[in-house]
Order: sequence, then structure tokens, then C-alpha cells
Amino acid sequence: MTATVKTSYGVAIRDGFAHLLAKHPKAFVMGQGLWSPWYVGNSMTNLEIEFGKERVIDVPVSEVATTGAGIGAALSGYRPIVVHPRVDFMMLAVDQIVTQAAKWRSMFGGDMSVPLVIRGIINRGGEQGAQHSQSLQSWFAHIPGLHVLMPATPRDARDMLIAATLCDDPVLYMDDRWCYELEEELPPAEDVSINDIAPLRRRTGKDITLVGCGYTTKLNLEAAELLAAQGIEADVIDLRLLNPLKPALVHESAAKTGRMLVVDGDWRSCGLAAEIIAGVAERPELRAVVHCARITHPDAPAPTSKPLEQAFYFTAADIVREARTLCGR
Amino acid sequence: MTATVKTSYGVAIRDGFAHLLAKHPKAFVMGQGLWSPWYVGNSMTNLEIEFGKERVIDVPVSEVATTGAGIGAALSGYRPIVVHPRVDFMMLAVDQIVTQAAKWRSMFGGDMSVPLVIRGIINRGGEQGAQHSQSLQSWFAHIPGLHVLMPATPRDARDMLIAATLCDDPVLYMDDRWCYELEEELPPAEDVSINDIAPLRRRTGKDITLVGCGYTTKLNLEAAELLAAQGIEADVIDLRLLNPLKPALVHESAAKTGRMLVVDGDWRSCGLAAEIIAGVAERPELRAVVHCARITHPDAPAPTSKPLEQAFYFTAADIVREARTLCGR
Amino acid sequence: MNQSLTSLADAKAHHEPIAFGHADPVPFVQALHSMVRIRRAEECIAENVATGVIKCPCHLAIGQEAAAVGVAMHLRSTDRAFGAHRSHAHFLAMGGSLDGLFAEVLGRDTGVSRGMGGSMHLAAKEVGFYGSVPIVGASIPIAVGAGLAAQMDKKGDVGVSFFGDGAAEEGSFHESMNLASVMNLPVLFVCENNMFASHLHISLRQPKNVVARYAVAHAMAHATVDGNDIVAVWSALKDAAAAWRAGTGGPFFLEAVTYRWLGHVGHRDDQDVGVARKDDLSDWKGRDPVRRLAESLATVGALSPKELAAMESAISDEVATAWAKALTQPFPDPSALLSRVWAK
Amino acid sequence: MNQSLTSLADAKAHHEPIAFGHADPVPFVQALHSMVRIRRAEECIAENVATGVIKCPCHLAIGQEAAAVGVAMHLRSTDRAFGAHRSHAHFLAMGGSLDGLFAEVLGRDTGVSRGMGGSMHLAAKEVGFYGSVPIVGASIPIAVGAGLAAQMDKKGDVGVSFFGDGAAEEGSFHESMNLASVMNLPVLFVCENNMFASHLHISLRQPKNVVARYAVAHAMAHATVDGNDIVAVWSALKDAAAAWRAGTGGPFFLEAVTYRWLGHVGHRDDQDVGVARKDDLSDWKGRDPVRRLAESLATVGALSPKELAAMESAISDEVATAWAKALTQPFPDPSALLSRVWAK
Ligand SMILES: Cc1ncc(C[n+]2csc(CCOP(=O)(O)OP(=O)(O)O)c2C)c(N)n1
Ligand SMILES: Cc1ncc(C[n+]2csc(CCOP(=O)(O)OP(=O)(O)O)c2C)c(N)n1
Ligand SMILES: [Mg+2]
Ligand SMILES: [Mg+2]
Repeated sequence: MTATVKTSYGVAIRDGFAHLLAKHPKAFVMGQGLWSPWYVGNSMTNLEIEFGKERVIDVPVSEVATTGAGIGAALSGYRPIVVHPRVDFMMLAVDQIVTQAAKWRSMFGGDMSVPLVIRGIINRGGEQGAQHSQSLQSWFAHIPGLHVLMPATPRDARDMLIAATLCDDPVLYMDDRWCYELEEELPPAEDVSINDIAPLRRRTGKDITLVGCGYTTKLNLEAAELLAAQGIEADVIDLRLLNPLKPALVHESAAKTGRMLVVDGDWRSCGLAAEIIAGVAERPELRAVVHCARITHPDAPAPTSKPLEQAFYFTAADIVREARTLCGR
Repeated sequence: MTATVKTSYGVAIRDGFAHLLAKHPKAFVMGQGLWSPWYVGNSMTNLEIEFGKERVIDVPVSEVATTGAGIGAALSGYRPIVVHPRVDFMMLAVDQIVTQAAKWRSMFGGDMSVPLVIRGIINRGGEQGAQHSQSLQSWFAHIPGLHVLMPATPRDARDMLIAATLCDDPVLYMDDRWCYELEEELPPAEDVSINDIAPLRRRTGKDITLVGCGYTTKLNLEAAELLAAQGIEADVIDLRLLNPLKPALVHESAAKTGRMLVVDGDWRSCGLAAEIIAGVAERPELRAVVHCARITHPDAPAPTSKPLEQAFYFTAADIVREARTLCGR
Repeated sequence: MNQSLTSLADAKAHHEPIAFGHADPVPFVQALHSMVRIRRAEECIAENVATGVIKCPCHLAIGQEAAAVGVAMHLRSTDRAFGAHRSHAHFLAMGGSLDGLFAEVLGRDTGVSRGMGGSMHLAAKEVGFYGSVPIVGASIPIAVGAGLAAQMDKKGDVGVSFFGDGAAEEGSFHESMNLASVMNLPVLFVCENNMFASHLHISLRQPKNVVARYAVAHAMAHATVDGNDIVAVWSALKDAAAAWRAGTGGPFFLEAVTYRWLGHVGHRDDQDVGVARKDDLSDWKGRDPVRRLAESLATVGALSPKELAAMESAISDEVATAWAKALTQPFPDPSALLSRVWAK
Repeated sequence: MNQSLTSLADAKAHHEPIAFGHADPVPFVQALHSMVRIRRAEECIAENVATGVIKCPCHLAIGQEAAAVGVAMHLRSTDRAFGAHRSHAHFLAMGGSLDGLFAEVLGRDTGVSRGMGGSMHLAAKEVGFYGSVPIVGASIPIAVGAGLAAQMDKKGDVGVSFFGDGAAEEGSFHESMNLASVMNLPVLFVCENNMFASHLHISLRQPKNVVARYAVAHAMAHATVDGNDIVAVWSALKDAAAAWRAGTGGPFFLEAVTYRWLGHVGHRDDQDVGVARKDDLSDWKGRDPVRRLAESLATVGALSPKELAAMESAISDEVATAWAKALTQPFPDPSALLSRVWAK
């Protein structure tokens, strides 16, 4: 009898890097903090020792140059993964991500590939405040030409990093520090294609559809257990790929349950949650039968003080409450 | 009998600047191209001659520094208007706009004011291509702490600039070069409060609600005329203030007509059009009665070649077609 | 210019007491008080980070006090200064409230940012400290805007930006330097070059270790000094400050070479230290800006050992009292989350 | 270093023919061909902008041809170069297709970017030109990434960035210079300093007019030359190019001082010109890089007047033929809008 070995989300990311660096000679990583013992949690520990500082490159405090250099290396046949330890820092490089990388193929006629991964870590809470807590997946999911992936499980954390790196287009890969302790038993790492990544039903239920991605999938699953204890069975849909959206499974589920609660750890207005609801509402056959609601952050910058953080960040209990309202109970 | 004097949208913007610079000693303007005879259309002609180069400041090609300097001057009691001749250039300063200006008040406890206006000009078409055609109002309307205004008429172009500048919070003011030739008779300029800016019904109709802002309001009004000729009377709602949204009038209109077509000159996914539809869909009493659809740009970067531009930019005819479908005709 | 810091970067150099030269020692007694007070306050914060009483990330500047205080000696409350992630010292040196700082790192409603910002977002407009923010380089252009406002105001004020050597790698730094230079704005750029950006030594981030070489490129007056010698810091700014007050001053770049004793963030000195750090730390402690100034004041007879002891114990009392008081402060009401976003 | 361009900025200086010095004149016959071809092509574009046949914004580099061609003489197809908004000359100098350029500015499906990009988005991977983009400064870090790839490839290639004096005001420029310098990457930074960014003279945008002062700050080898003297441009790069090919080269910054004859955008020479422009233009035409090279080649007997005339007429024919052909090319199918966004 062998003991089950579980891998955490953080370590699974590291496994993804290790797979890529071992199997794919053109893959390399650059970003701030890569030679630090603590910068990016346990998600990159000792990679520079295992694979060399030429392939795991720590860089100056220069988000624009680092991101742009990733584009240039990608155009030169490499498969760079540019790491931004916080989405907030990545924002300095918005032009490179949105106006350069995402548009390069189209602008030059369709044949120039930018196989670049941008890893933007969502790292919030802990009284870090307004400038260290943004996720903004809604922004990037708005941009044609940019794939956006948000892993919710250790398996996805690893495999989506691999898929992102093997993709011939730029991919924004957003992992969430609040998921790092999740654990799962993993099969050996293999190459994965981004074409195979689509929304997944993580739990089956007939009464309500809970839609989320990344950390909110974790919350939705917790909420689903609490709801089950109250006799409400939730279908939990994990979006996984935010851009380009593949809404079919969401629609199928919503048609089945007649109630859809979209939970997103970003702001409300013009956000991902609005998109999911609009996608249902603009389809007459769905609109007729699906009640919709959304949970997002309140319309405020993230605060620091603990009681305000508690008011800012929703929990499974909030999802349960909103789900019950939607179910009329 | 005096002849009617009409003012164009471009000149109305200039009138707004002239009013502010004449009446408000703390107002000043900085940005690229302000001393150029052509950079920003006819919207700032000779302002530097009339009000001096100390108050109408042309700057180096440095979007971050210019925007940040606006914040610093605003914190110091001035009312700067920072001009970015294209939204695409403004994107380089996203950190300053979103992570600094929009959050400064909240981060420091509520009492620090940043009365800054960012003027981001939407300047597209004309085979300028992917990097000179973005508008991205959906991005900025997503950010708590940042007002977003989009004028659709000469009157609004002038008055919203004034309101933005007199506002004690940062305001993104987005005018559209495609509106510059619109003309209107204007009363004399006066001080305006941003609190008085809310969505406006620009045309009354019972059959369908057309929602837009800025240039799409112009298109919606054109489409409404064409629809009227076909026996469909459209209610045309001009959003004007995109953040924070005030959706009441949209909802009132949609409840009345039972059909809502949202038209937005930005991309679809996680966009403004999705927000407007979600706002209806999440209200059970509206969801039950309102059919929804949206028109946005296709999911592609803006092209240059004329036939592709024609495929990219929708027209009043597209609105008419979609509106008829929604009305079942 | 010399593109190497030479002995200024040498942990074993400059341990001797500070030379007053032509400077009057008397004002430096008050400066010492400010430095000791900053150190005790940060030590108090460090202890409470260690025990988990403070939860927000705290970047401490223990070992770097002379730069903050030496600069602040030239500033007045109508100036407008901006800091970064490591700005407790700047805030206190300029006269920000100790009670307000402590309450803020504890997330209390009476904190200087009313519990919205924590350690990384401090402000005290009444003393001219207009805000510190942790996005590296982000407040540099904002300080330039304050300089532009000062130029328009014509009252002899100056915009001030405190930042680190790492910030010089951000584009915002260069754009700001150029704008201040070409517009000849009264802006003081204070770069505390502690040779590290979090774990990474400057030699791994920049080709040379003198940050002031960028001032040369941007055609800006500048000085590079021992940042642990408060008289050197103070002296370097004398002429520039006189020019600002006379309404004729342009931008000035001050590089204060120094070293932080603790980790990048938090209370430990053996963590996230990066290359070449561990060996250096004890030597750098020999260049302690506080001890050196105290010894110098004693030598010239401006502060007796007894007076020093009295100063230190008064400060310890003040800090202990302030901390105890902070712990009693109320948290903000949850409604504060939404009520502080927009102007009333 | 000298922080002023002195005579290099003087419109009345450097009108004399080019001195070959130790350089072999023969390769410059081909260079002259390239320069004349670029000029004729841009003149053709200017005419068709004037008549409205070309609708996309075109930024022409007439008067600046020597920089593009002098640099390209050192490049090979495995290098990777990037341009900006004014890059017809870079594209053609490196061997990009004239047919493809003309078709592109007309928005045709056979254009080098298949009608998706127009004048401001040109690429020709097969000759090492990897793309030009009009966001000022945006392609500089991308070229650094190409240099990083070249360093990893160990084949002696180089990443190349073409940009203007205005781009040196963008943060991206400085971040890129620092990264290339600290990593010692094979990157060639080519700054065509034409002293204007659209309407604004460099004196209103930067405190000094020598852009290479930033190379000093970033500790990078550099040269500032008369950008209208192709031998000077070429010579300045000889050693750096040899080092790249040997796999030992790091970054190099070349500043080519030059002047554009037309407006910032479009075909007119009396538009959007800004301060001090009008007076200078006729003098600057006296520093014509094409005429000066032609005269020099004639003087040393490398190209007779007859040969020159033959060259010019062959080029005129080629350009006319290419233009006529471009006008017959098909437009892209509307489906191309969506089918070219993602990899197949
Ligand atoms: C834009 C941005 N990038 C990265 C970070 C992460 N970060 C926080 S502090 C720091 C190092 C800054 O070094 P320096 O400017 O020298 O200041 P010091 O910490 O030495 O005082 C970094 C990289 C950040 N906060 N913001
Ligand atoms: C980020 C950005 N800001 C502003 C502009 C507008 N713009 C286009 S070209 C230009 C001037 C660039 O000057 P320079 O780099 O010297 O190149 P030149 O035109 O002289 O060749 C400006 C400001 C832009 N395209 N991108
Ligand atoms: Mg430092
Ligand atoms: Mg130029």
C-alpha cells in the first residue's frame, strides 16, 4: 500500500515550470524575485539552482522592459514566461501586454507568433491594501488576441502553465496566492494544449449554477457543500479560460437549474460577472428561464484594516446567502 | 433677426477650456501636442496664445511623468487637465490613473482630493490600425474612484469638461474625434457640477431602447430616424456618465419598451454593453420583460485596410438591422 | 563623474564619528532626537510585527535614519513630499504624528490614513507629507507635479520625492527626472541607495552602483554622500534649499548611500537579504548613523552622555505611551469602505 | 562627454561630400542604390498621400536615409530588428520587399502585413525585420528581448532597435537600456536624432540635445555621428559588429544626428513643423545624405555621373513598376478581420 502523495497548488506551479524547463529547451522564465527564497511563495523554489540562472532570470525593477523583452524573445523563437509577482506591478506593462503582444499577430497579417506567457500573481488580503490587491481579470478578458487562464486547482495550476507556454499566442496566466494551500493528487506532468482547456463542471447539482474562476471556484465549492446541507444542490462551473470565453457549459447548466449566481473576485461594473450574465440575458431561450445574480467586490479600493478587509472580501457564507435568495429560500 | 450661431463639438471643447482658464485660476492644461496647430483637432486652437504657455503646457513624450505630475499638482491645490491625444498613449499611464489617482482618496482615509482631469481622446479609423484606435471605456468604468465621462454632443463636450475640472475627484473625460463635426447652438458657458450629470433621454420612443455613449449616441440617433421611417420608435438613452453608473433611466426606458439594444464602440467581452445588460438581467422585474442585445466591435484588433475597417466599425445601418431583429421585424 | 561609489559602498569604511566642519552642531541635537525617535518607533513596530500584533506589511528603515532626518531639516510644512513603501522615517522626520502612525499600522480609525492604508500608505498634509505608496517609482512623477505647483505658486516651496535605488530602474523615474529638468522645477529627488531592491544587490540590477550618474544624464545638479552621515546629507542640500526659498531653485538629486539593517519587509535581519548581505550587516552596523552622530555631539560638547541618556529614556517613554494608546483606538466602521471613495 | 551636439546640430555645417577615410568606397555604391531607392519610394508614397490614394498615416524619413542604410550594411537576415512609426527606410534598407510595402500602405492583401497594419506596421522576418510599431518607445524593450534570444542562441546575432530622439523621453527606453546593459546583451540601439518629436524641438523636451548622454549613464558603449554621413554611421559600428559576430559583443548605442525634410506625418514640408523648423529646412537640404554620398563616390571614381544616372533611372522604373503593380493587388477578404487574431 503506497501512501497518497498530494501536491499543493503552489508546488504544482513549480512542477509545471520544472516540466517545461526540462522538456522544452526554448522555455525560460524571467521576472522579479525569481532568485529569492520567498518572493513568489513556494511556486518557484530553487528553480534557478535546478535549471540555471540563464533560464530562470531575476531582473531589475523594470516591468516594461521585462515584459517587452519577453515579447522579443518570443518573436525570436523562445517560449518565455514573464513573472509579475503581483498583478498591480504588471499594470505598469499594460501597453506591452495589450497593445503589443496581444495585437502583434493580427497587426502583421496573422503569421507572426508571440508565444509569450505573462504570469500575473493575484496576491491580496493580509492588510496589503489598495495597491497590492488588484486582480483585474475582467480587463484582460476584454482584449482580443490575449488568452486569459485562471487555475482553480493544483492540477490546473500546473497544466495550464504548461498549456500557456506551449500556446503560440500570448497567454495571461493568473494564479492566486489564496489557492496555494489547496492539495490534490496529481498524475505525472505532460504536455497540454490550450485548445483542450474549457470550462469544467466541478460539482453537479440541479438547483442553482454557481459560476467562478480561480479562487472563487474554491469558494463556490465550499458554498455548495453548505448549500447541500440546506437541501440546495449547486452545479459548480469553473470557467478556467476567461478569454476567449467558451460559455456553452455555463449556458447548459443555467438552462438546467434556472438560477445562475456568478461570483468574481474583481470589481462589478463592466466585469467578468457582467459578461457571464449578459451572455445568458442576450439569448432569448435562456433569458426566459434563468434568474441571475452576481457577487463581486464592493465598489472601493481594497482597504487594509481587518474589519474593512472582512467587508471587502466575500466568503462562502456570502455566496450561500445570495444563492438562497436566488432560490427564494 | 440674428443668425443662429452653431458651435461644433471640437470648438465646444475649446470653449470649455477657455471658460476654465478664464474663470478658474487654478485650472491649467498639460499634454503632448498642445502647442501644435493640428495635434488635437480644433479642440485647443491657440489656447497657449490666449492663456500663456505656463497654463497650457506642451510636454515631452512621457505619459507616465505627465500624468503623475497632474496628480501631484492636483494634490497641491491645482485643477490640472492632462491631455492624451489618443487613448492608446494614455495606456502607458494606467498605473498613475488607476492605481494612484483613482485610489488616493480612499487609501489615505478619505480626505485627500485629487481634482485631476485626464482627457483621453478617442481617435480611430482612417486606417490608423490597432495601436491608434482603442477606446477602452469599459476598462476605466470598471475602476472605483474614477469618474468616466463621454460627451455625445457639443454642449456636453463643453460642459462635461467644465464639470470634470470642477470635480474634487479624478475624472476621465473621453471625447471622440468622430464627433468633432457635430454642431449645436450653445448657451454661454457656466460652471457645471458633475453631480448633475446623469443619463439623458435624447429621443423618445415606445418600441425599443437604444443605449449608447459618445459617438454611439450619434449613431443611435441616426438609427432611430431610420427606424422611425420603418414604423419603429426608439427611445435613445445617452449614458454620459459611465462611472459610477446611474442606470435608473435605462431601466425605466427598458421597462417601457421591453427591448434594449446596447451599442458600444469597444470590445464585447467584459465590456460596457455587458454591464448594461447585466444590470437589467439581475433585476427580476426587468428580466421578465426586457429582450436584450448588444452591438460592439468584433473580437479583433482594429485593422487598417479599408474593407476591413468597414467590417470593424458598425454603422447606423447595423443598429437598424439589429433593432429590427430584436423587434421581431 | 565617478561611476563607482568606492568607499561609500564599503561596509568597513566610514565608521568614525561625523565631522561638523563649518556646520553648527546645535541643530543636530534635535536631529539626533528625531533619529532616535524614528529608530525606537520602528523597533516597536518590528516587535509587534514579530508577535503578529501588526498584520500589514511593514518595510523598516532601521539604519537609514540620517537620510530622512537630514533632508527634513531643510523642509517646511508648505513643501510637499512623497514617499514609497519604506517611509515611516520620512513621515516621522517631517513631523508626522507618532500616534497616527501607530494607529495606522494597527488599522485603526484614528490612523493617519484612517485604517485604509497601513504602513505603506502614510500621509500628513499638515507637515507637508503628501503620501507614500508602495508601487515602486509611482510617487516620483507625483512629486514632480508638486514641484510644478510650487513653481506656479511662486512661494519658494519644493516638491520632494523619497525613493530607493531600485526605483531608478523604473521608467517613471527617468521620465520624471527629464520633466523636472527641462521645466527647471523645484523638485528634490532623494535616492536612498541602500544597494538592495528586496533580495537583489544593485550589481545584479544596474551596470554601475552610483545612481547619481542619471542626474548627470538628465543635466541635474546632484550630490552623492554618505547617507549615514547626517551632516553630509544636510550640507549637500544647503545651497539648493536656499535657492528654492529664494524662488530661483531648480531640481536637485541627492543620493544618500546607506544600508538597511532588517530584511526587505518585516522584522527579521536574516531574511530575504540576497547576495552579499549576511557578511556585511555587522560591519554596516558599525556605520550606525545614530551612534556616529551621538558620539560627535558628545565630542564637541553639544550633548553630554547624561543628556543623551535622558533623551533616550524620554523617547522610549513617548514610544511606549504612544503604542499603548494606539492599541486602544477604535477600528473603522465597515461603512468606511464605501464612504471614503468619492468626495462628499 | 560633450553634452552638446555643437556643429552636428547646425543646419549650415557638414554640407561637404563624405570622406571615406580608411573605408573601401565600393560597398557604398550599393548603399547609394539603397538610399536612392528609399528616397524614390518615399517620394512615390508622398505623392499618393497628397492625392489621397494612400489613406493610412505615413511618416516619411526623406532626408534620413543614411542612418537606416549605414546600419543595415552591418546587419544580416538572422539578426532581429524593430522599428517605429517612421520605418519605411529601415524596412527597405534591410531588404524588405518594395512590392510588399506599397501594397501594405494601400491596404492590400499582398502587403507585408496583409493590409492589417499599413505604413506604421511593417515586418519582413525573412530579412530580419521583425516589426515596426507606432507606440513611441514600445519596440525598444522588444528588441532587447531579441538580443536576449541572440545571447541564448550563441550564433552571433544582434537585436536592433530603431527609434527617435522623442522615444528617449519614454520610460521604456531607459528600462531597456538598463536591462541590456546589466545583462550585457547584444543589442544595437539606433537613435535617429532629428531634433524633433512631431512639432516640438528637442530643446523644449530635454535639457541637452545629445541623446547619447543616456548611454553614458547606462554604462553603454556609444557613438554620436553625423547621421547624414553614411560612412560615419557605418564606421561607428564596425567594432561593435565584429564583436557581435564573434559572440562577445554587448549593447551599443548609436546616435545618428539627422533631420527630416517633410512634416511629422504626411507629404507636406510646411506643416506641423514647430519651433525653428522653417528657417532650417533649406539649409538642411544642403546636408543631403544622398547627394553627399553620390558626390563622394564620383570624386573617388567609384561611380561616374553616367552610372549614377543609370542607377537613378533604373530605380525610378522599379518604383513606378512596383507602384503600378501594388494598385492592382486585391484587398483582404472581410473574413481576415477575425481569422488573423489567433494562431491556427
Ligand atoms: C512597480 C513595482 N514593482 C515591484 C514591486 C515590488 N517591490 C517592492 S519594494 C521593491 C524594492 C525596491 O527597492 P528600492 O527602490 O531600492 O527601495 P528599498 O526597498 O531598498 O528601500 C520591490 C521590487 C513594487 N512594489 N512595485
Ligand atoms: C506612446 C506614444 N506617445 C505619443 C505618440 C505620438 N507620437 C507619434 S510620433 C511622435 C514623435 C516621436 O518623435 P521621435 O521619437 O523623435 O521620432 P521621429 O518622429 O522624429 O522620427 C509622437 C509624440 C505615440 N505614437 N506614442
Ligand atoms: Mg534599495
Ligand atoms: Mg525625432
